[in-house]
Amino acid sequence: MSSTTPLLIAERLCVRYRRGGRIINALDGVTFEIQSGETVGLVGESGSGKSTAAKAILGLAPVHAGSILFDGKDITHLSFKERRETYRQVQIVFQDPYSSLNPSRTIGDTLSEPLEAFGERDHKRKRDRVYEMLDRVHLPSTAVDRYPWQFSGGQRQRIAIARALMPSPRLVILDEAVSSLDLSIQAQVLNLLQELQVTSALSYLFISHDLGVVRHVCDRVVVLYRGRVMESGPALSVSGRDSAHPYTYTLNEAVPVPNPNAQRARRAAVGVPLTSLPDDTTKIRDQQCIFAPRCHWNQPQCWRERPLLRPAYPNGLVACHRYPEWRSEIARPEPHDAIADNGAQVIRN
Amino acid sequence: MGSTVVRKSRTDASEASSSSRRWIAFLPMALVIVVGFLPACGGGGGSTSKVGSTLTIAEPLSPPSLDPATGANENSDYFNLAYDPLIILQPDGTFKPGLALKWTYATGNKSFSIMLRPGVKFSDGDVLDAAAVKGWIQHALALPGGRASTYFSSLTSIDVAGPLALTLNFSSPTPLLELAFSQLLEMGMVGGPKAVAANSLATDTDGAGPYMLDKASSVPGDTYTFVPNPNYWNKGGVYWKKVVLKTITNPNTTLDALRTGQVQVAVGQPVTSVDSAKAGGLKYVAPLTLLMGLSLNDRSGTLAKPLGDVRIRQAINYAIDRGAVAKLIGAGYGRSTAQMAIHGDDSYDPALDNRYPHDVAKAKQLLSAAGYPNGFTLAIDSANVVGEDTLGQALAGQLADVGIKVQLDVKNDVGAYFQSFGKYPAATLAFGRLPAAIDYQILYGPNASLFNPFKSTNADLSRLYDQLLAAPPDQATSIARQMQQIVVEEAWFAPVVASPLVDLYRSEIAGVTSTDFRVQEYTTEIRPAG
Amino acid sequence: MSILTDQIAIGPATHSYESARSLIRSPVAIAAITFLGVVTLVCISAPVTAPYDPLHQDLERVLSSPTAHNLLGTDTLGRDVLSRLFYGGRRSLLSVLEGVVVVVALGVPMGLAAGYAGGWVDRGLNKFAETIMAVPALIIVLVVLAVLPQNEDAAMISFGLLGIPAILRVVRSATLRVREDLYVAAARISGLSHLQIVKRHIFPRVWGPVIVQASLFAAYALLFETGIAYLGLTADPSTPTWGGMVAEASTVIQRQAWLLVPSGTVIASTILAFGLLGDALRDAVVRGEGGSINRVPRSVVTARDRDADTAEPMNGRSGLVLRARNLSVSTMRSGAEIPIVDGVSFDVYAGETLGIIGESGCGKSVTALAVLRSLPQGLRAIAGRVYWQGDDLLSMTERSFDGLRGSSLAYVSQEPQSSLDPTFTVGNQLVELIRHHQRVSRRKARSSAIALLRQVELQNPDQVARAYAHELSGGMAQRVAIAFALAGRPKLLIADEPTTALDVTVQAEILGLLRRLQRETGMALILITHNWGVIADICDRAVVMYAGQIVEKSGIQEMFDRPLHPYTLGLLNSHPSLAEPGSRLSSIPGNVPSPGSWAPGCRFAPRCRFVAEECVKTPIPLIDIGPGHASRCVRVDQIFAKASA
Amino acid sequence: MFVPESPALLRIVGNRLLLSVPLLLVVSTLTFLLEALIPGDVARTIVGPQGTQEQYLQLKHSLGLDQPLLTRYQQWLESVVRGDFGTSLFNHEPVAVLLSGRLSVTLSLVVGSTLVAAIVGLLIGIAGALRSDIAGTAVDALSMFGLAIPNFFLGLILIALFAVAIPLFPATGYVPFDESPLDWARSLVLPVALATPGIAVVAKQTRDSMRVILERPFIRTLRAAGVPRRSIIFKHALRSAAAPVVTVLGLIFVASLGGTVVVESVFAMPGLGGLAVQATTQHDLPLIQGVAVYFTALVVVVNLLIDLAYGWLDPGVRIE
Repeated sequence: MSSTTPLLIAERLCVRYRRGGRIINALDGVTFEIQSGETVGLVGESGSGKSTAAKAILGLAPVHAGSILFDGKDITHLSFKERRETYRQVQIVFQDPYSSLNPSRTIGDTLSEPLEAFGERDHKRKRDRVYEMLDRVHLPSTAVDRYPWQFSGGQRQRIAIARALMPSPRLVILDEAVSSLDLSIQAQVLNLLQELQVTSALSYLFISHDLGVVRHVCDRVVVLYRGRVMESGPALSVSGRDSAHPYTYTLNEAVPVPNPNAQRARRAAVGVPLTSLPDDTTKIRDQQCIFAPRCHWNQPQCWRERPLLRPAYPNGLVACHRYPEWRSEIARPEPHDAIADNGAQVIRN
Repeated sequence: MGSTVVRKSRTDASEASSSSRRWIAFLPMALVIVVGFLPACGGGGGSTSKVGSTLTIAEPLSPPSLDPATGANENSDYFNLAYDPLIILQPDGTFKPGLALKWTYATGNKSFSIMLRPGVKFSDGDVLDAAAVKGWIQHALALPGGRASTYFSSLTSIDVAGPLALTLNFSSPTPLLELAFSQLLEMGMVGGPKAVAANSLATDTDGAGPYMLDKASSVPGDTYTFVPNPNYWNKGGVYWKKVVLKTITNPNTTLDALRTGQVQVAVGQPVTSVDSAKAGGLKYVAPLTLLMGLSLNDRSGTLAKPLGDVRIRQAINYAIDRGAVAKLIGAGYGRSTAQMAIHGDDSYDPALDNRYPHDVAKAKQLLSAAGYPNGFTLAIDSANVVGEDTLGQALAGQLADVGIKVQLDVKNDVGAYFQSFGKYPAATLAFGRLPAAIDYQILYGPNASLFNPFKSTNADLSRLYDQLLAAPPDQATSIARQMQQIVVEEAWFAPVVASPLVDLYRSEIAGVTSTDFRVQEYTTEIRPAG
Repeated sequence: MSILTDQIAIGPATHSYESARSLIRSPVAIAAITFLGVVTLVCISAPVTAPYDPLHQDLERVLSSPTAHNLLGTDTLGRDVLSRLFYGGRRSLLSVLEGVVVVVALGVPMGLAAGYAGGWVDRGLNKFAETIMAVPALIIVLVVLAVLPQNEDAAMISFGLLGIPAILRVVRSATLRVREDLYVAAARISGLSHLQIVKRHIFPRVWGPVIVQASLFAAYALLFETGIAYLGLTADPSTPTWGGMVAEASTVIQRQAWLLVPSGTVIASTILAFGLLGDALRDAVVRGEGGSINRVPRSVVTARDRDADTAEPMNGRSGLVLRARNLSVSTMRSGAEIPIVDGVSFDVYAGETLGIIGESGCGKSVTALAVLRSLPQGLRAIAGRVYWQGDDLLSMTERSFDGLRGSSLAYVSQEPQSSLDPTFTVGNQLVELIRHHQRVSRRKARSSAIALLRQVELQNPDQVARAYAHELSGGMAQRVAIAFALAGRPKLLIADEPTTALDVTVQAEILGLLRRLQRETGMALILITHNWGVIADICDRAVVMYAGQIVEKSGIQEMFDRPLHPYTLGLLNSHPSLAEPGSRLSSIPGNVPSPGSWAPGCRFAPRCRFVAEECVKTPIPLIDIGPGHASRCVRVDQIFAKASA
Repeated sequence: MFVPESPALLRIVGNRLLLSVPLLLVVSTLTFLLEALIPGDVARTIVGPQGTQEQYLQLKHSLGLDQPLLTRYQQWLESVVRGDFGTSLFNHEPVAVLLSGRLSVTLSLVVGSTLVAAIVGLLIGIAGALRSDIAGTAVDALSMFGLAIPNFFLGLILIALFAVAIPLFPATGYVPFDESPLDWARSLVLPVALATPGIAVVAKQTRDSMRVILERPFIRTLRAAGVPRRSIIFKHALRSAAAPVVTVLGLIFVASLGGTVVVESVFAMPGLGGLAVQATTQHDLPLIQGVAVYFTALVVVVNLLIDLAYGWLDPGVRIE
């Protein structure tokens, strides 16, 4: 990764929504960077704020505090005209292929729309650009006059990607872009994204709840939990066995491995109480580790003081008071019949 | 036409008179003529007959007030049941004693004395005496919007000569007082002093009539229930245990109510209901109540220059095919007429009937003579009540044949029709049948503020009117006829048809009588048949 | 993937653009449009077509019945009814047009603004609509007609104003629905201004409901015009109107009942035409939105063609719970019978979990629903048998199958929140279920409901019992759904993608719960998923489905160690967790074929890199290769001898 | 098991009542101003044609019609706030008495026809949703046919058949309930039969929303869990489908409030509708104001009932 100034810097980003009289902190001091040409993964469960981060970058979310710098320029609060300029540079691909294309407009119209919006009037140039983009996403040029309903989920997602690339952006946000695709189609789209990254020098912000895909696609990963960054660092270390934050460890362990015996063995070894997300009525004070209520290794300090991001391993940051000592306390499994599940999981709501 | 819009069925002064400061003692003359001229008809029934349980009468509209002092005779049914008048007008036009036993005019009709019937009580128990009658007349005069001021405009004083005797003194001769004190003009329907003092007569009754209002089982504006008056002086005159007056504005609904027996009598119904009623086995009485036609108001040509020329007005009369329109409007029960009177009215002159035969050529010739060979445009004010709009459309069709293009402006609300009466050169008219003296006051005299908005005057007419007031009864008729001749000759109107307002009743009912001399039925006479 | 996506993969989802074409095909709409067209044409050309001048009176022929001279008879002034109908139409249709134009011109923009802008604009416009709704329309119209007597235009315009709330609400809800679609956000991010977005993306999807409302409003407007004419409020003699004619006819109903017929029928049929047009449009628009119109999902088992399926007795390992043999399901599309599930056979044993894995459109969910006899409308189980303790579930009577629902077979679906009735509390529904299965008192049922909720590891069962579906988190809702399934103590639980919609930590807990419940109750479990991790975590045996067929059946570990079908091998190789991070994933080329376009021979042949000509000629059977392992591939020996596992 | 969250319901009621105050003000001001523009006035109507100009001016003054508009409105407002609706200019009866006397008629008609529309409409709608296409199209045909015939047209036919030809029901008039419940019911049968358009609309809405609900996933879950079909349709599905039907019922109630004027005219029943028409043509301002306020109050009450029904039917609904 080049050490030049990062393409995008999010600095202590706070986003606050008001719903039915209660204030909800969707993002609470989120900081991360994206180098140009790099793929940064944003991982977390539902309600972690990963989509809100995407919206904040695109100016579709009420940023309460903190800033977003793109190529050195502050794009946090912009007028619509200035915002259009950033849309030339930053684009997005959504999750649901069936809802991201207007069913009553042809593919040609949908693809040429961004060009028209950015002032391209010449019909021929528009047509050529559309044909070229269709070819780059491996779709036949005859697609121009057809309607979204005539395509499968995978093909529609390719069209959405083509639309995102029309204004030749430098950063593309992939908000769960492959989550609703079947395995074989997902693989095709992931390969396409890798190919496009090289040919168009793109940087990706890859948002997903699927750790397996993130580990495969991303260079660096940022783990979010209820609006706060828990850990960020190279993909292999964050998603490996030696992750620095208890939550990352819990996530890694919870994902079932596609191999029965390995999965059975892991289940026996984990020994870590998995507690699902408590309902959000429990009061979270600002000055505390937000994961404390679910953390198996929490100490009184975790409830009094909010841990700040600090270096954990090369290029890695962690927000946890008890790193690295919590790792030594992971209970080793008693020798058990590997087959019979030892019910180590103490399941609490 | 059968709309629910309030319809003044008996509009335009069927029997009322309008105020006039110069009311000169004429009344007795007209009265005598009427009496003398008529063949004596069978006397009114006083015989006691079977007492029915409930009589329900369908009325076309509900009364603004129940107080007879208002003189609003289009709501007479509501007054007749609770108030006996001082003098009762019989079907043959003669008078018989009501609450008053005797009454006499002094010389020159400048004073009128009354002798009351003894032992008469109001429904609240008070005794009827001269003081009560005096208080009643003063109440009528003080009532805002009441018509008493037209009948007693020159009343100077009322002397109470005894417990049952009083005399009214006038500054100028005031004929027709019997008519005023009869059930026709309601002035004689005396109300109890306590109620007069409490000013409750608008919404309740306290009279010396056969029935009294049962407020509890009445719905104001829709159903008025009357029960027998315990203190009534003439027990024999009570024919029903209960009388209900029900407002039904829709003629079709009225017919259905009659057929199913929910209602026994329906008054003021449009003539178009007669055929269906007869088909349904119902009986009817179709008196010619309304004189309908055009009132050519702008006789001086201020708004519509052509109307200023008498030849144009005559041309209009010639252009109308009265027979055809009469058949249409009167539905076979009307009678075409060329004058503003009908057999039975004092100013009716048979000779005038065919003054204006239907003669399109003559009309065109008169039009070109007056300088309008190809006609002109004429705006006509009208209202969709009692068929005036149908009449207007029919006449428009006929006048078009002679080149007169009619702009008929139909108002759906009678108030608006009267309001704009003066803004149109002509208007469709449905006017009651009145003695000539009252016609002069209300219809075409200089002081007829409503129906003569352009104040057209005629010297001969005024001269004849003065003579009429002063003339003895036997000469009054010939004077009245001369007045009618002038009006017809000057073509101030284009009368077309005398159309009936029909009373329908079931076969088990009797007493619904109407004659040319007393057009309106007298509610208290209605009794079970046989 | 869930049943919905299966269905979408089956038939292309139509959309409102297509609704215009589907509208043309509906006979009702055609009839309505032609009628309205004819009426409008005739009225406009009244001066030419009408036999007489509408105002010409003929006092000789008053209220005549139909004669050669006057085809439809005459009115109270002897005027020709037929010509008055033509001329009257001009005024009445103009009035209707005025009303519709006012209501659309004002209502639609307001609806768009309220739906798109939201916030205070939305609240303000809603309050405005509520005020108009509350104003006594009758009084306003009467007063307006009193101020401007005989003025039908004023009456229709005020009627139009009073109609705004209805169309405003419809347009607002349509806009809200469209605004949620992501392509609106995408358009915003493509740099379009709000106005462009509304014009280009929102309005095209909203004109459908607008037309429906406009045509229904036209029907009401004509009714209104007739009403005010009947009340005599617009009796303008110079211009005949349909309403006026009916009003006039109703006054002489006793004398000439015929007069009511011509104007009455014209008005009634025009209103009918407007109404039917509106309805036909609404059905077309709804069909256009992909929401298919079908009825109660009654399990449809028609007389199945008894093909020569192998009537195998229920032998095999002890504890066999369910045996499906040659199960086939098909749908009718434009006349042709399209197979979706084609000859699926499998066994399920007590205490065992059978995994069914496959991508969207492979028919896995349809198979489950066929077993449960709750196929959606339009799908029919056309062949095969499903043995349950010796009886064939498919040919059982509805009444006897009802006996099994919940007590023998149970079902858990993918969307936890929407699988609970939103209008009843969890406890209420659970008590109803328990009392249905166990015929116990309400008090007893309530305590066993709490016990059930505790059995699915819910911390505070009393609070959950009082809660409604929308108040539960995803994990809690799925636990409640499982409690529902257990209420009848079933022997077989069919779970269709139970954890797909859940977070990974919650998924781990639910899978743990299912394992524990299976251990405690010994019930059999069929788990349908597209996630290989979930299969590895919980299943004992698994079948892989592709294009309506089972392509491989094997014990769970062997499935991963030694996949014996190119499709299974391809899937496992393209799984990111099994690949080298950052490397190019080996992906299976092409797309999953949709039903009806399956290849005759091996259905995977078009995408298989080991294809040979013997693969494409004849349908490939499921061949046993060793104990409990079978594959539908003729070249198993050649392929898997060489290729590394 | 069901525990209504009381604060939410209070909030709903509070909101609705709060909204009604400005509403009543707006309506009364609107009718007052519009009324003032009307040519002609009540004095002219009472005095009638025979009345001379002097008598007309005398009455006009005594009724206070010659005062400036604003003072008359202000006087009316002050008296209304004290609950005194003033007296009718036309027949001197207190407006409150006039209105309350007729309220029972209009309520019987409107509530009657709405109830009939609800019950019959629901049954037909459910049948249409469950049965095959034939019943479905039957519902459509009925609904369109119901709407197509103007109600007075239908009224005249009903009277001709069931009151005159076969004297089953009274052709006209209204019998108060306390007088005799049987006659009250008989006198309402034909007028309420004019509720057919209401039945049609409810049937259509029920059919449409039932079909949508029956496709929802929770129906399949309940079905698979063994809940009998009858309970699924009449307990679960109907309850969810009820909310849009309730909205339609609210619309029908408000629409039939307007519609009663024709029904009251055809059946000669002393209701608020007829009174409204009469008052307007007689320019009886206090009476018009009174009717306007009564109508608006009725509409506010109905909207309140709908909100409460929403709260009860679909607890998920959060009323903003």
